[in-house]
Amino acid sequence: MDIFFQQIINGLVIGSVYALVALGYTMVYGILGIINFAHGEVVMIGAMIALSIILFLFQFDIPIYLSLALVFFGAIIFCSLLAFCIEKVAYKPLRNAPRLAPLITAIGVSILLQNIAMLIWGRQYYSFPQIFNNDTYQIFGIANITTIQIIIILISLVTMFFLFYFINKTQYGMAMRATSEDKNAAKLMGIEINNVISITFIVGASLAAVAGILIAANYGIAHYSMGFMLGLKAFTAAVLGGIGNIVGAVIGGLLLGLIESLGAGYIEKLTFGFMGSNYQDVIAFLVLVLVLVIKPNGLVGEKSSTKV
Amino acid sequence: MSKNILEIKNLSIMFGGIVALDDVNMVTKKGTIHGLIGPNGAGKTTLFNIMTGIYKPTSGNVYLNEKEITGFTPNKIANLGIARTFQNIRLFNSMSVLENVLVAMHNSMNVNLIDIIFKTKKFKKEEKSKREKAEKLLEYTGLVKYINNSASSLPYGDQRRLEIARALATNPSLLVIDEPAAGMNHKETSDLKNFLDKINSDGTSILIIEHDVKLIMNLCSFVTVLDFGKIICEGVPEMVKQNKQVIEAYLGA
Amino acid sequence: MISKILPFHKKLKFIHGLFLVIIALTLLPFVIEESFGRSWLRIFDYTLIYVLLALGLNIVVGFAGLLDLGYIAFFAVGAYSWAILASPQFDIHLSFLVILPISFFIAGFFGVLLGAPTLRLRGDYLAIVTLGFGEIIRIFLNNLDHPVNVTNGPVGINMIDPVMIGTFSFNNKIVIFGIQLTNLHFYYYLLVICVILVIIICQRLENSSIGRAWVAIREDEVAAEAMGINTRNVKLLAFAMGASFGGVSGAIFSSFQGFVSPESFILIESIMVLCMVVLGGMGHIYGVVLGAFILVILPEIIRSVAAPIQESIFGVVLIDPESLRMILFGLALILVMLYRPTGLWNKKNV
Amino acid sequence: MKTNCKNNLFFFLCLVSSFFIASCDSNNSQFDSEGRKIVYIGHAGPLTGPIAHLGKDNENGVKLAIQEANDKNISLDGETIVFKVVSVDDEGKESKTTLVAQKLVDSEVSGVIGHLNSGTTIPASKIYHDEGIPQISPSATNVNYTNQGFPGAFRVMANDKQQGSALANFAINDINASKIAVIDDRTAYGKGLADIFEDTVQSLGGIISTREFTDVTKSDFTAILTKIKGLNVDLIFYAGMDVQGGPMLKQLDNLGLNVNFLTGDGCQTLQFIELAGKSSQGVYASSPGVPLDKMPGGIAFNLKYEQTFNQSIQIYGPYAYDATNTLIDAMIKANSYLPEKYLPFLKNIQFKGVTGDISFDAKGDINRGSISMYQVKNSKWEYLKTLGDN
Repeated sequence: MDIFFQQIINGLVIGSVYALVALGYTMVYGILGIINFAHGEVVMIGAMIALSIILFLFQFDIPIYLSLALVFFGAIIFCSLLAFCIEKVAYKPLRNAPRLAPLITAIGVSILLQNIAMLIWGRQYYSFPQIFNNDTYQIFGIANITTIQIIIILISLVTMFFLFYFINKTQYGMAMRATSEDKNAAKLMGIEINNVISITFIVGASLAAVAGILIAANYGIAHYSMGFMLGLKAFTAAVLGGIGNIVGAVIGGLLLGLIESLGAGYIEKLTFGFMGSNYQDVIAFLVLVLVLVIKPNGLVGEKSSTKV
Repeated sequence: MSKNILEIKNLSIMFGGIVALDDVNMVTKKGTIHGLIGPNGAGKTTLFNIMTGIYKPTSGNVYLNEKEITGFTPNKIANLGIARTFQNIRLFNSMSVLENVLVAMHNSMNVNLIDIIFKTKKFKKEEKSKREKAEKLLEYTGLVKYINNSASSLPYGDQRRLEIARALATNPSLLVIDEPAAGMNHKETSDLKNFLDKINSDGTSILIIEHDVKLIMNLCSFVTVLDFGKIICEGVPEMVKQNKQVIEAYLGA
Repeated sequence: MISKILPFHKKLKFIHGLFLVIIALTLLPFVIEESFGRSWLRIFDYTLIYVLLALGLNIVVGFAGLLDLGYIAFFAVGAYSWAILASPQFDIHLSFLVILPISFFIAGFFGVLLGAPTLRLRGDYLAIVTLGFGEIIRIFLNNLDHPVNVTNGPVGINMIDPVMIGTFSFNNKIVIFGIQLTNLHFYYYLLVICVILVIIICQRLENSSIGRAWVAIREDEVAAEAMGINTRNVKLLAFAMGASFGGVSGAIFSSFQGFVSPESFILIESIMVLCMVVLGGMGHIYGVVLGAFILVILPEIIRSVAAPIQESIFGVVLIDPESLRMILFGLALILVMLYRPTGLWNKKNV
Repeated sequence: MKTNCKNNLFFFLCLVSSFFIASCDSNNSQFDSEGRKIVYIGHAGPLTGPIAHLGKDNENGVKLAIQEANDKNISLDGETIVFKVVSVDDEGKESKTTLVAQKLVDSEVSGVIGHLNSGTTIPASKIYHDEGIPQISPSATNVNYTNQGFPGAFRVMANDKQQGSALANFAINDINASKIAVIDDRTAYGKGLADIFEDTVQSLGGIISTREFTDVTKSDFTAILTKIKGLNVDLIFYAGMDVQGGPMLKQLDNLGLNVNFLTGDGCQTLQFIELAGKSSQGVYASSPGVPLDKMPGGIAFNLKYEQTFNQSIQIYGPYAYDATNTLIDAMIKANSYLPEKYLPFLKNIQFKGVTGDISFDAKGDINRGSISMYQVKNSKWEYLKTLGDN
């Protein structure tokens, strides 16, 4: 019984991680309608930059909170710049190109980032220093959770609400929605769509940076290839929830996380010992396919009526 | 054989609470040119999309030659004999004019994979005859001069023509045309009129949406007026012209 | 195309050209072997395997415009069907004349299996679902070692039979007027034949009602359907055809390699093949072939020159060839898309 | 179609010419400046990629052995010969391994030392076998390598079977575990080790409570660990690499689950301790062979190695060194560098290496497959004992 609750917690934690990253995917997709494959790598860069900053700050004795602030600040700034450049270089020129072109450049960027990171930080796995005092709490004595895990869950929810507000209530948000509806119309309404797009990328990248740090801190490990798989899972989550939809991304993320942990925990019982935890990802993907077959636009994705 | 090519009974459709079409009844006689007019948002194109299977109606039925086709898939309906053009031109831009027409002959091609892969006599014969048929059609529609140009390279008016030619290639019993004259000058419009007359006189019934009331009046033998999803008036052009509601609808009073 | 009735002298020219090509293709392996050694011939054989893959994917992505990120799965299916039907694994040893068709159809079947649920999905949803499908296949291959052992799981299947024609095994070595023919040569010829067949089939499909229907769907699905094309069947056919070619190339791969394991079918491979198609020129058969050659052979060239050059210049290897290769690969993808969004050698600029 | 033909032809010509541009590696001149016959010895391993440092380590081992051999001015069957290493990079990838194996064959090596891991060694071994070239792997431990029945395939390190059963014995007899959970990382290595461990444990009367799996792309193991927690086992055995074993232990602690943790040589590294942090305390791990200071010639070799390459031995260096010397020894005994001549001598060689006495069984596995056990005590690997030493 207690195992069940623990699995729920596990699911929520990893789900929140997916959600944080998925938000980045979903925003870019909402605006440009492209899969920003490089997003996963931006998460990785965020973690690695944070690592470098920490290792640098260790030389001087600065109050932990200041250094923490510096770490987050540095990573966010760097990732934002990176994403800004990526968009300008790899996506902007391709706004009107065949649909596959930006996808391929995205893949190219992702490969590039990963290997450059490998040249800078090398291939080794770094043990990521403890940036929070990471103690374990017991929830009603039936499940364990650590400080970082709590922070992860909170941050992902907070960011979701923040973004939701940002997009539905603020000027920029309105501009974003307008742009995603119809670029030309938006242009005509005097919206600087280039700025809107840049902002979208910057916000997404900032989230990625935060996600990167939290993930590295949670697993106590950082390396050049940590971004790719994570990116894929997050993208899956975004699609599951209905890509282009903020709430959907979070729901998708949490759902995917829960599916994975509960799946790994109980699939053996369900399949009478035929399948084990090794089929964790299979369940995740099968659920995805199922959802899309029933609701082709994801769980909360709004239906796009074919204009004829 | 019936004299009604198309019959629409108590057709209604809603989009999330909004009633786009409300209990529409309409009949198109075989061999005629039937005009469908009405202000923007009256639901004309929606009606087309239902009868060509792109939308499913909330209630009501559509009959083609007295056979019910309500809720059939677009391709099935096309094969049963309704061919359409689109309000915003939807040609296969990267393809040549000839290929655009050939695509529309897809279903009348009776070759299977084996024929294609082994380039059987049957396949060659089929291709040859279809190409000739297509060329004839382009001759007929006066597009033969572009035969190998890509569709996107055609001037606007001829793109409209090509869309009609493509529709004809499915050899339909009913041709459904959505605002063909939109953005055409006088010359092009009158050419279009003659063109449609010719098609009609060669035995294809036509149902046409058009804003150019003048064109409709000289072209059609019967006119239906749609406003806010309801039929407000139908009859011969002269009579429709006089109808108060129609005039109001158009003057937006 | 050939179907056009050419005047006699043109026909002659055509036959003449064909003859030249055949000679070139027959001599090529020896040219390569003489000038660069067998390893390059082996690389060339691998390239041909990828050419087959790229041509298959081209049907799905290039012709029908269905974005498939899990294509390598069909390669895997083909490879494992050969590995299981011709190896000590279950001590089944069928002839390749039996297995090739089998893997062709099994892969095709999987193609439909994947296609069926995804028909209603739009481009990018399709992308992620196919990606998922690819992973699912890999995970199954990687884990079907218990409770019942089918694939040996991660260890992979070893000692796979070579192609046998009668009693003659492709692993034999024979010497004809002083020239030694090895399995590299035999597989080269087998692959060349397959490639040519596939190219011919692709061309014929392209110039048939089916090919036109595919392009129509790619261009405008709504219009295509309104023209009476049954998009469902036509899409499924695209999936099936593409998958079957992948299956065949997989089967040959596993017999050539003599060993398969799930590691050869990871996601990046799917992406590689997709890049071959897009880079070369989507929907253009020869462009796709070019794409495959570039993406397989250039890295090998870099591998063999990168280290020496760096050593000669800096005295040390600053960037190891692998990462250099990947960096250049990434750059190439970006640049080509920026300056040739429709691929290096697309239909337009033939 | 005519134009297409032209394209074809043009395109193939382009290809052919592109080959000529590419650098070609035909490095086999028959004699060196002093007129000594050159005998090429191949080395294959990952010289780039995640485990390049291990590949280099092996390469150094081979180079060192070759150096010494050349200093001895060996002459075989009348002619003085000089050995030369041809080292190729398999990147640790199956997809590349057959290509580099072919490269070695092309450069007419008379013997191969390598490859490093089983995933590359097995596919490559077929090519060497086809060419009749003997191969000694210093570090491939998967049983299938020597089960293929290739007469020329040898290894100088205990295989997974020997290690797996040693680990099982240790689990039952030394840790006195009764209920055991097994986790493998779904690699050829992990599966091989875990399967044998599982079988042996059961044959020794132990209970495998569950068999869980992860894979090399994962860094979150909470789900499976939680499941294991529910089964309250008294030992977890993990067959996989350090980069995942480390985080796994941390998560084990976070879940408040403290049981004995046993693992194989994949985790018997410094990185493992670094990544696991304080959670690594008390972890048991095995490693094939014996620690350097327990090797007959260990100390001396270590000195020599560090002098020559001014860097310290990683893991398999000594084994690569021994493998090379064994090969050369067989050549000397056969008085020939021709594979068909010296292979029989290699099969029943008796060689005293720095890692111990080397002789092969019928399959080509080393006869004395010794496995050493270690335990982490305040962030250091401490040698416990050596098993399977029979």
